[in-house]
Amino acid sequence: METLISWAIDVALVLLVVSLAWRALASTDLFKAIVLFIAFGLVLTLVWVRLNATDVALAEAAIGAGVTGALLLAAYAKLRATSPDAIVDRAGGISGIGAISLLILILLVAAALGYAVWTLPSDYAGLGKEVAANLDQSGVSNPVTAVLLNFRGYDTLLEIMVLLLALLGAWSLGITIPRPEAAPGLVLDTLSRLLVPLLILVAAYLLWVGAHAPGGAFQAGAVLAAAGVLMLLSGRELPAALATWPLRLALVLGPATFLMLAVITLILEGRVLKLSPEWAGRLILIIETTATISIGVTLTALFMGAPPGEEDR
Amino acid sequence: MTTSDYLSAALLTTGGLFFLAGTFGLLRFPDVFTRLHALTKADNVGLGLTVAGLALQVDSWAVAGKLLLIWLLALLAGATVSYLIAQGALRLGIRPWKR
Amino acid sequence: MQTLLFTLVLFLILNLGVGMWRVLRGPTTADRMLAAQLLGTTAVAILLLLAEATGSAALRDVALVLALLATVTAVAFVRRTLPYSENANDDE
Amino acid sequence: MSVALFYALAGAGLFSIGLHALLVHRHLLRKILAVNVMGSGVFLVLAAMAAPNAIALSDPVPHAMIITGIVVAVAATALALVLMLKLTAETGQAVLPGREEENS
Repeated sequence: METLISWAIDVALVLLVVSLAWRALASTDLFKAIVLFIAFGLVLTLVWVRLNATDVALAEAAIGAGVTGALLLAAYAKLRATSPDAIVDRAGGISGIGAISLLILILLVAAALGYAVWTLPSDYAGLGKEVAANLDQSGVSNPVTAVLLNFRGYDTLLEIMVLLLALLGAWSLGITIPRPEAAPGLVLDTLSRLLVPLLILVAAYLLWVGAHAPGGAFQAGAVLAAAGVLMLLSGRELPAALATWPLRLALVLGPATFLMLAVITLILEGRVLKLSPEWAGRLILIIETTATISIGVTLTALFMGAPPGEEDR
Repeated sequence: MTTSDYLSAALLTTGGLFFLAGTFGLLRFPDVFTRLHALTKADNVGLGLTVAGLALQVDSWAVAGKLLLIWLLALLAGATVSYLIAQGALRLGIRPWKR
Repeated sequence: MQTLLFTLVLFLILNLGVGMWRVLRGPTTADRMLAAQLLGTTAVAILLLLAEATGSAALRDVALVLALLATVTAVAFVRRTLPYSENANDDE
Repeated sequence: MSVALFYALAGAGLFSIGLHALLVHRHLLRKILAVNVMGSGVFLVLAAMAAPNAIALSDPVPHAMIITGIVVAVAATALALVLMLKLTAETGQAVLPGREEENS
């Protein structure tokens, strides 16, 4: 009975996730596509839980179902403001013979992928044992955090750089669409006054708990970004005094600290980001704290689009 | 099973029924305002009963507190978001359904 | 008790599937978004039930984050895509 | 068939759905969603491979890779959305130029 229900849950989840993706990509209404995509992220969070990837579920809940959704909705609104014509998705990129041969080609690709996945060795051990054996050297007891910040720290360093680069790219394009907004009103104002401190608190909690349980800098950074986005949405713009160098400082704080540590470890230990076991715990906490701040500010800035103070240019 | 287990099971099942009722209302009600009404039943009562049922099972006060926090958060968010959506719908020019 | 919890999880996942229908049907953007709100709350309930059923306390954190972020997404919808003043005659 | 294999096959399916939408649709917002779905499909295969059977120790390396991937995906999505808005501001349409002759 238990296994039957368990299987039914998995089958229902997969059917739901695939049909949500399919409907999101096939519907003619773009707004519907975005809402379905948000629902897709929501269900995907449950899929990660079923696969025992709780860290991933946390990241998906914060980023996939949260920040990405807000970004897409804001972009949709800007698209409509720029050109009402542009939100209509006219069908017919490809039609007739082309569409059919493309469909056949995609089905062949799907069959090949399915076969490749099917024939993957099932007795593959992975790196779980190696990580577990070296976990006490890493300074943290959550294996995913150990991989992200210690064993493969260079991946994470580059990832934070990618985030910063994306923001620089977005800023250099200078998209500015003025949008008059109503005053937030008492209800929204009260909500943001209650939720913003709670979001910051939860971000700090996730950052702290990441050392020994699911959590960490990315999840915390995304929750922090949600606080920033909520403040922007309830009409609280960044004060002009903070929009100049303090904002830039917050953006590079994480990458700069991480990079500095990479250089120091290269000189002292002879290898990039080789953390000595007695210092690793503290160093990871420092990197994660600065990274959380930078990730939160970067994602909020990406939501804003243009650098603050230049909207009216 | 003890008495609290039976109580918990009853609460959880009732909570599930409220989710069903909410979903059913979402499908059957005629306009966005009445559907908001259905939504908040699932949001507030369905999740509330689920949280109550689970709180009887957990052994630590901290976990029960976290469950309560999540429910309070859902209450706050549900009330606010429903208000904002209803207000926005009125501005969109949607008139409330009349029999 | 385990069986009841997993059955409820399955039941709520099927509920998600039915709720998806309202997202598909609309007809207005507000309808789609409020259906997404219900999906969010249902997912929170599923996570809490799974946390109890599998004894994985971290799932309650996932539920908390999901509840918080779903609210922010809903506010983004209201503030960005709905008309901003009484006399605005925006389409949709 | 194990649960992990089932999810891995679903991941391959998601990738194919995304690839199809990426090639068929012209609207850039749809293409951005399609790339995100493709990415999720890849993540699903990775996550399924992290725990190929119930007995094996869950492998944290793929999980860390997926988290990295999710963050890179949101950064790329944000940049792509701004690029789309810029193109729309310039041309009035959110589709890539240069295909008008074929589709008139």
